[in-house]
Amino acid sequence: MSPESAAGTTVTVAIGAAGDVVLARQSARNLALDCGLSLIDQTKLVTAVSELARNTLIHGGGGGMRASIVRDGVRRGVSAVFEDSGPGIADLDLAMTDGWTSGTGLGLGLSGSRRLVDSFEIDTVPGRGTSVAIVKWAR
Amino acid sequence: MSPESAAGTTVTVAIGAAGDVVLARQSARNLALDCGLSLIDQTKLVTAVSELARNTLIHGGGGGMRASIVRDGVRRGVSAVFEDSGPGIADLDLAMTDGWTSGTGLGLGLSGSRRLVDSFEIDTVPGRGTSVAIVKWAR
Amino acid sequence: MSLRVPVLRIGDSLLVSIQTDLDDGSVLVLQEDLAARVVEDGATGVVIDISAVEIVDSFVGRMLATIAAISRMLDAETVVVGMRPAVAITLVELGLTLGGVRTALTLEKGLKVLDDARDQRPQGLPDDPELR
Amino acid sequence: MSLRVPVLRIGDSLLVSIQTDLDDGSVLVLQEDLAARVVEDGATGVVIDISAVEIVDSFVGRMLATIAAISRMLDAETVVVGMRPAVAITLVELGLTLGGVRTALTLEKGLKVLDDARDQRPQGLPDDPELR
Ligand SMILES: Nc1ncnc2c1ncn2[C@@H]1O[C@H](COP(=O)(O)OP(=O)(O)O)[C@@H](O)[C@H]1O
Ligand SMILES: Nc1ncnc2c1ncn2[C@@H]1O[C@H](COP(=O)(O)OP(=O)(O)O)[C@@H](O)[C@H]1O
Repeated sequence: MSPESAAGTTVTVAIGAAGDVVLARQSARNLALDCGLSLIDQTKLVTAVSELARNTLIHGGGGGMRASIVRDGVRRGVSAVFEDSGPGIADLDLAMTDGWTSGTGLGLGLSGSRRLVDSFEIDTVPGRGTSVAIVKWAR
Repeated sequence: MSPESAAGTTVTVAIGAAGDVVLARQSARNLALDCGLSLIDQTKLVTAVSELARNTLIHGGGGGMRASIVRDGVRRGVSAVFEDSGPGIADLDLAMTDGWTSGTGLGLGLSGSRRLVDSFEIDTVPGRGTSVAIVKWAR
Repeated sequence: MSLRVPVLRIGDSLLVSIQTDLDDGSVLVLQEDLAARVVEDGATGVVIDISAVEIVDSFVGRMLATIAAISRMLDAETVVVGMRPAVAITLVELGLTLGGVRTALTLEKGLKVLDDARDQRPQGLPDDPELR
Repeated sequence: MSLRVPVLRIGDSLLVSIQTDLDDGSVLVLQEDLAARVVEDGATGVVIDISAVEIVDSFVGRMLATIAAISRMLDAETVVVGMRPAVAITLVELGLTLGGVRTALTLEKGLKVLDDARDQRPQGLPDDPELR
């Protein structure tokens, strides 16, 4: 378990190339382990992180992820926030629809990762950028 | 047949955890039996109660169900009212659409349970809460 | 508070019989237990007996469809047996048709479905698993 | 920076075992390598071992479906082996069911599936390559 990702610490990953998506996955996985997420919850979290980090890179034109262990009373969880200064999303309802893609993906990144986590918040301004914040709580 | 659920009595179930949804189902089932609902009507009523109790918990942030046997002339039926002080529903038409969900459900709870009962009334104020009242009459 | 539903083994298949009114948490645990057991036991079939189940709402309905889809990816076939007529009628009215889920009237028939599927395995596996 | 995943040969089949967390570029390279090798080697089967893979996201999921579809067009059958239960559960929740992809629990079982398919070849080729 990496000490950098202990409770309270924030891990930052700059997302500018395909390899950074791998780094984002690995950082999220370390935090999930430290936080005591079950194997299934780890898998769900890391999968969601992979989808969102790829979106930051491909659709957002690059950006970053900040991830940390968070608490809510006695519950512990992993939070990850993705931010970019890309084109933003004009029609969010459409973008959140299963199977809808403006590009060549499967259109499951946003809708699917929302199903995989406990909290999913998206904030986007056309022409300014997009931020997506997720939390997965340990059960 | 439980005496608590005899005609005229009101059963109240506080809905604050997953187990309370089970209690709500069981209370509705007892009333349906007392009231003489057919097996199919019992099944429809209890299924609707399950959907609405889960909505009270998940979307309404908790609340309660009041259920009782009601009369209308010679007809007898089971009434159940679900109430919460949650976020309310901003776009009710959308929420009542088959398959529409703001979360991770199938989006069939409201639209489907409306089809399962004889009377379905929903009252919601954004920021204040939601109340849903249903009745299933014995045939 | 959650109950754990036992997963039994019959030959190459796993059998789950739902006997109590499960809360949502227990339903999710069952889903995970079954996926783990399919792999551990190398099971080729899963039978879910719902003959004692009085209602199937959208949450449990989705669990059945999800178990079928997960098992299929783990190379096992799922059959739901014993659905009561009132439950079937209610599910359709609710709007769930469980398109991707195989059903059989009885446990015996369900096991037979799995046996037949096993005999034909090489030819081609059923595909097109849709969640609804 | 991209890693090249080695493609091994066992009899008439090609075997790929994904052992590291691949970036998207490496995933695409693997897809191309496999297509080329199916033709060069005249392979009739492809086994993709994902037992070491901790997550399959929509990109990798699509790669698996695409390899299966491409191989089929080149007259080879693909089997994905060793999917972890947590991966299967997550994929279904993500919305991917990999309908057109054959799976088996272990490498041995996967090779067996290909052997059986080979025995039946003259009868007709499997078709209907669906991406999801
Ligand atoms: N960070 C982002 N910046 C701009 N647009 C985005 C971003 N993330 C998602 N989108 C838009 O939402 C659509 C749906 O995203 P998603 O569900 O992840 O599917 P996919 O990535 O396969 O297209 C994308 O095709 C894109 O148009
Ligand atoms: N009690 C409630 N309080 C607030 N919102 C609700 C409530 N019940 C339903 N909703 C809203 O209506 C939507 C549709 O509800 P429903 O048809 O039951 O589907 P689901 O529960 O699967 O999302 C929900 O996703 C939610 O946004």
